[in-house]
Amino acid sequence: MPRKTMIEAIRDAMDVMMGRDDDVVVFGEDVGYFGGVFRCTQGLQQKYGRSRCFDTPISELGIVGTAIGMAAYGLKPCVEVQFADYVYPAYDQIVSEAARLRYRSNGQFTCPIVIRMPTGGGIFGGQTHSQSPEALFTHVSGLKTVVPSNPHDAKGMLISAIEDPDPVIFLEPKRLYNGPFDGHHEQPVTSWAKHELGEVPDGHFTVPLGKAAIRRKGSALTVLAYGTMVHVAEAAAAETGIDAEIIDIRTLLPLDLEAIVHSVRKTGRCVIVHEATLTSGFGAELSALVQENCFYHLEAAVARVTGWDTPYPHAQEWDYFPGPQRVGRAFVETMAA
Amino acid sequence: MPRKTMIEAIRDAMDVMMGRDDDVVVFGEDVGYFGGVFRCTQGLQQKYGRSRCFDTPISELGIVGTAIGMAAYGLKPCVEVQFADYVYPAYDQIVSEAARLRYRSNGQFTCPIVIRMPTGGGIFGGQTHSQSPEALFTHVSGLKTVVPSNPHDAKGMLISAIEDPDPVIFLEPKRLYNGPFDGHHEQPVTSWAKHELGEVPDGHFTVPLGKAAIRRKGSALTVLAYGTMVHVAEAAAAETGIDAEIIDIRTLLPLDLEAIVHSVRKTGRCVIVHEATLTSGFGAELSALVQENCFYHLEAAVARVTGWDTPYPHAQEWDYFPGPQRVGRAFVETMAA
Amino acid sequence: MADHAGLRLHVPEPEVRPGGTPDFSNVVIPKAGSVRRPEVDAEPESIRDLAYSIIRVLNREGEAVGPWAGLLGDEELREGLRHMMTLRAFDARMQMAQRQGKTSFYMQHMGEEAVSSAFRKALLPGDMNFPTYRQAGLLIAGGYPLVEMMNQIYSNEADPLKGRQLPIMYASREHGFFSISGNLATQFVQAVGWAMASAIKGDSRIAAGWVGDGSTAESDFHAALVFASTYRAPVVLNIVNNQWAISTFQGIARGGSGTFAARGLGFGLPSLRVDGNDYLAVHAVARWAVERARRNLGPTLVEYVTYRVGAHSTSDDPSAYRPKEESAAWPLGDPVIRLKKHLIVRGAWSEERHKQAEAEILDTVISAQKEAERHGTLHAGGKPSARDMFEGVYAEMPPHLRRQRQQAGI
Amino acid sequence: MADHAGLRLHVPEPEVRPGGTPDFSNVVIPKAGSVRRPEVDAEPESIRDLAYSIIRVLNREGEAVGPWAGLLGDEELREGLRHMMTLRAFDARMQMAQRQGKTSFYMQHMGEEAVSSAFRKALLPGDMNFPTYRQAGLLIAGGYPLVEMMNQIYSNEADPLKGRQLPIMYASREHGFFSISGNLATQFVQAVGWAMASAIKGDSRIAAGWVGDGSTAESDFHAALVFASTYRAPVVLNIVNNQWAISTFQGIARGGSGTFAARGLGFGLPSLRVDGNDYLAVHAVARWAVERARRNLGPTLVEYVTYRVGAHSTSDDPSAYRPKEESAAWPLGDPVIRLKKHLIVRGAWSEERHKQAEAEILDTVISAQKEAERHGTLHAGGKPSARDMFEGVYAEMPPHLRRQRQQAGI
Ligand SMILES: Cc1ncc(C[n+]2csc(CCOP(=O)(O)OP(=O)(O)O)c2C)c(N)n1
Ligand SMILES: Cc1ncc(C[n+]2csc(CCOP(=O)(O)OP(=O)(O)O)c2C)c(N)n1
Ligand SMILES: [Mg+2]
Ligand SMILES: [Mg+2]
Repeated sequence: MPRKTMIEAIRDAMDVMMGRDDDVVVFGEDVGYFGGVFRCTQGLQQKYGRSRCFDTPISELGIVGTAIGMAAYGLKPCVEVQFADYVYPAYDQIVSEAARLRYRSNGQFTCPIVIRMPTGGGIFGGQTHSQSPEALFTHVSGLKTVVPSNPHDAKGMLISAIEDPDPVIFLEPKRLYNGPFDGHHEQPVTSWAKHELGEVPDGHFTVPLGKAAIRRKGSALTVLAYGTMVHVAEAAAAETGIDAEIIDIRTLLPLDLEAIVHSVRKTGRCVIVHEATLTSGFGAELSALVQENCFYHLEAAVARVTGWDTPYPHAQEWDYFPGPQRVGRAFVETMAA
Repeated sequence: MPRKTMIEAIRDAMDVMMGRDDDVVVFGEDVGYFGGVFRCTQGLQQKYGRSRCFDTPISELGIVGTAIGMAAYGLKPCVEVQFADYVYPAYDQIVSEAARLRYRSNGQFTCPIVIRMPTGGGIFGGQTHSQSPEALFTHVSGLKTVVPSNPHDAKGMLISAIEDPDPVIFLEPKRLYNGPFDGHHEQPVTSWAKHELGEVPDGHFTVPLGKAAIRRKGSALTVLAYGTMVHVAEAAAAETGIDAEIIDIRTLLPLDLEAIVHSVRKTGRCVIVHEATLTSGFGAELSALVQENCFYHLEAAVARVTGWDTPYPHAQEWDYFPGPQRVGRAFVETMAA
Repeated sequence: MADHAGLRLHVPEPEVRPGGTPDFSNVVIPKAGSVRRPEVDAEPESIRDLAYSIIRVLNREGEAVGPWAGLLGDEELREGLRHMMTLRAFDARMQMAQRQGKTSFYMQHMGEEAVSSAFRKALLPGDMNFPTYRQAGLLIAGGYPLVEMMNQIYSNEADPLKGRQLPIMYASREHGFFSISGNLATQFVQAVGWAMASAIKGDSRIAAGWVGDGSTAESDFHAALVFASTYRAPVVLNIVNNQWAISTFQGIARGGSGTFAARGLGFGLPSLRVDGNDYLAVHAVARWAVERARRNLGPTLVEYVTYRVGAHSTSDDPSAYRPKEESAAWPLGDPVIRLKKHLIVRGAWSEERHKQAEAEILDTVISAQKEAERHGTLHAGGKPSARDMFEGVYAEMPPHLRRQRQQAGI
Repeated sequence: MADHAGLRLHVPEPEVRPGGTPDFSNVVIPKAGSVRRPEVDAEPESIRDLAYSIIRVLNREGEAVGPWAGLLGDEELREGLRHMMTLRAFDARMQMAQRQGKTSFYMQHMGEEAVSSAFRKALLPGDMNFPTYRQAGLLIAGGYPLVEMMNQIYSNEADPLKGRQLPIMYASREHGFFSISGNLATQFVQAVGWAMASAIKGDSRIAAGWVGDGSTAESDFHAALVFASTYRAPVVLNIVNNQWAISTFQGIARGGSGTFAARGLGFGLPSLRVDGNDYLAVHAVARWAVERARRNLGPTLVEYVTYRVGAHSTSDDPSAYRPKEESAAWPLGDPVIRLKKHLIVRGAWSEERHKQAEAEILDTVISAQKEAERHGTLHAGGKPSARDMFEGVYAEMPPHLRRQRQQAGI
């Protein structure tokens, strides 16, 4: 199977869907002629024409607001927000409108839109090119929230998201765009060409929403992670030698609780890792669910390793980023408890 | 001491602060001449003039955005968002700007603003007059988030909030405006005049941010609640006869973790109650913190009783609202576990 | 700086407040028939003046005059009158029902009936409105059954929206009526998106967005104008200027621009102002704008100058912020009375027929109400189930909602 | 509907793309000196035309002509030239430093130096700018030390912002330079708020907001205009139209309005367009607008017509979306060359003095750079501490951050 970067996989997903379904349209800032600042939509305007892939004014509100209107009409817009840090101007349209349209109209109007956006740090992007706002979406009923960790899933889940009848927030860890990143920023960059999950089937294929994946089988403790942190957790397991079972959550909502509970009941220990700030991060929900569902199986407190509760700093990027050392320490502590 | 409704207490807090400090200004939709749709600012324009209390265009973004600019100048704006459900258009200004201004300018510019807004349901307000979005603020570093449950605290904490050097989100449970509401909607409305926390000191006084209050001492289990749910929990304790220790969180961020941990270590059991949707609600953070800090003291899983993960419905209001029965059931189950 | 007096904040205030005498002498009202009717493909810049005037058809004598007159025949006008009278009767009954505790909330249209009723008749089947809460005339003139509206208002067992929405937050795809949002202005930009979709598909259907004077201050208004202007979306963007936004007079949202229609000029949009209490004028301008959209000439901004005679909603009491007599002093009159007079002047109507129609309409509304009430009212009789609360959040109920429904014991 | 052709989506495109020949023949450029200079208290409606023209002072011969000329003397003009040259030299060095890995990111001003440099000189101490990332001329012309700018860019141990901010996101209260936000346009409405505060306090200080052509589409732009218009805030609202927003040409944000200045007309704001590459014109218009604000006459909207000669940022390569030769074809020329020529024509400058100044400026910049680098660069030498990451989130560190800092072992 061909190996692709995450960017290529994402572009391929849109290409496949635009080819299959005339109702799929793609737009956003710099998305048309230029193909997006991360080049995820490169070539799509040329291939499908300017009325199916186009540049927009710099208004995230307008991008999402018009997408909702188009979805109500019957199209399936897949739009890009240039960085997740810039989604807030569209937050009202997402929360008050996209998320509730089906419900409040009793299904007369629906909102099958996908809102793609690059998330996470590790690229010296400072406060406004590094955020991971997933918890701001998982709190909103009516939305689905997805975070792929590799090219294979990125393509398969983006196709699922475009085909989904409801609004999907599709978060792309930008630090993974060109290669799997395990947090060892001091080491040379690796490429997806060498990673088995860089293998991406051609044409139409899906990875279902709502299903987690076990990235590493293990018996000592369960790690719940998504996006970049899946790779960091793998590094931490390798480096500590702790036999961690690493679950790649993939879809945050709806969550694959079964897979999580099954693993934690087996291992009795759980470490949750994400890059977003700690307080009210999605890790809090995971922690609450784990202890609600596995209380009598837990041998240690569920631990969280996350970004600190500060804005994402520029110079102190690697102090902020939950790297393999910090994650590994949590493994050790959780095993010792 | 005089008894006041929560509305009167809130108005009094602004009145006191406008009287003491020329830099305090109050504005928002319908806030000026009319005195606000809930009448919280009634009389302030007349007393302090149109340039210190005024009506604004219907733009929550504009209200918060101009308040930030005023705060950078040196004023202390205390603004109203008519319903918490309408705060989203201002979300970007709150998250990206107010919350980070001190940090990113290294203290050269600061943002001492208070954003007041009515929250919660129980008034047949449907999806857009009932929401409790506190968790969307507690995830954002740089903000403080406050939810008073009675007139006394409302005044004391609003004064603290106005005096605070950083942005404070001040959430007012509208179902408590005129009286303590314990969820028994079938019973006659009670008034603050009969409640001891309706007693509000005259003039300047503060209730500090960051300190919880124990509303009911007890030994069987710890209840963590805020706003309307404090009263619901009190009813549930009375009705189940379970000797619950009820902690009124009051300030969600910064949280009084010490008070919580102290109580849960004593009781060994914990029920968290809020009106917001379950997933990624503030209850998740509380649950995670409790088990992280009290793991070896817990005799039962930490339970959450919350609004369901649906938009707030109109007709099914009392099916949605976490009333004393639902809360009581959680008490019983937690005791049985 | 010593040579400058200190700065001062300017805070606009209405001419009068309770206790004062209503005064609309500052509202410049051109004579009926005096404003020209440009071709629909006129250059926006060449018709700038229309954003600062008021297009009017019915004069004081009840005659239809000028270049915007002549589009509607007797039958259409009688139908229009009936729609407005129905809306008014409907409002009166539902206001009362709310006071009787049969529902939680209501919002009436008193004084603004012409705007939505006449606009609706300029549309074709398949066109889509993105309304606010004050355009129920779109439904009534569009043939949506009164009883369905009432079922929604009562949140009863037959409520097409299953009790989920606040009263009057209707939705009917079939009748070209998008789901009303409680959040102001959000739907304005969605209308532009819908219209863009129609253009993307090479369709012929157009969209209409609706917003109140106060709500033009919201961000969505700007996004709508930006996107409509850039992509020349086939959409009519309607601003209903009823002078008030709850307690806030229109000067707070309008600022120094003179009119709301003027907002469109900065986007190169043809921007028209029309007498919103003149059924014929509203209809004529709507036809003009709809034709522009349909002919792919792009968006139009229309400001309807009207007056909110009633309270903002059943939660509001306007006597706290404006003189009680202000509505009576409003110089553009009452839309029902004006159309009635015109029909009489035309010889197509009479006082008697009017009384009779009034009685018939009341009957129709009352019998619809009776039927609706057989299905229950908010606190009595049939109601949507608690199960309905869990349905429809997603197309398929995800596991966590299934668990919650189970926990709720339903 | 059969009589109408199907609708089509209109998607604006620039005249040329890579491979094509740059063509600015559609850009109408009035002769220098030809646009009138109204009184500062002119009625906005009476100067509508200024939103569709371009105010210019320097003609092709390098002479200052017309009613906007004559404000600046030789010394001031030489100082202006020095500021622009300093900014250009600074940009060149910092671009190179970024390529050398000394910092992560940089954004240059090439072609736009006049806008911020000349504007700054129209302000008084205490006035406050709310800038975007492309107005470092405000700092340089305002006397902020180059070495402080570089310390910020390097995120080194002397960085006044403690390494927290992306390079070039400066802040200096003392120099009337508000903290730059990475989020576009957010600061535009904050400028209005700051100005309102000044008016509330009866102060005499005014504010200036800054936004790019592309960013005018954001919601904050609308809120700023609404609030400025309503409260007549003492603020100058500046739009820097450099023709591009990353890869997106200005037609996507502008739509059918002709100009960005036109946006202000719908709000009743005096709206002016000015040659952004003409130091004298920028300064003259800035003085006019600042005086309006200071005299409590309210806000002014100014569009600076210029061209972004360089890449959007060090992460961008414009050859992918516009002809390489386009910047050379830009008809308003280069601001440095134009002012230099004018000074020579005035007899206040010479080629030699220019060369000498260039060398001196380069020296100054290089020595500042050396000094800054002694404090470290992003990946080498002194750096802000990890402790700094935890400080300043709040005035006082709350318990949870203290716990986290402890956990981080710092
Ligand atoms: C985003 C948002 N902010 C505030 C409100 C509260 N609110 C409801 S109606 C209203 C006034 C609207 O006035 P206008 O747009 O003029 O419409 P009208 O009621 O006059 O028809 C306000 C402020 C809301 N519904 N949504
Ligand atoms: C809210 C937001 N959306 C998107 C971006 C990404 N972005 C950064 S600069 C830019 C283009 C801005 O263009 P313009 O306003 O014309 O300013 P210029 O760069 O030309 O000076 C974009 C889209 C952002 N920073 N903030
Ligand atoms: Mg109104
Ligand atoms: Mg630009």
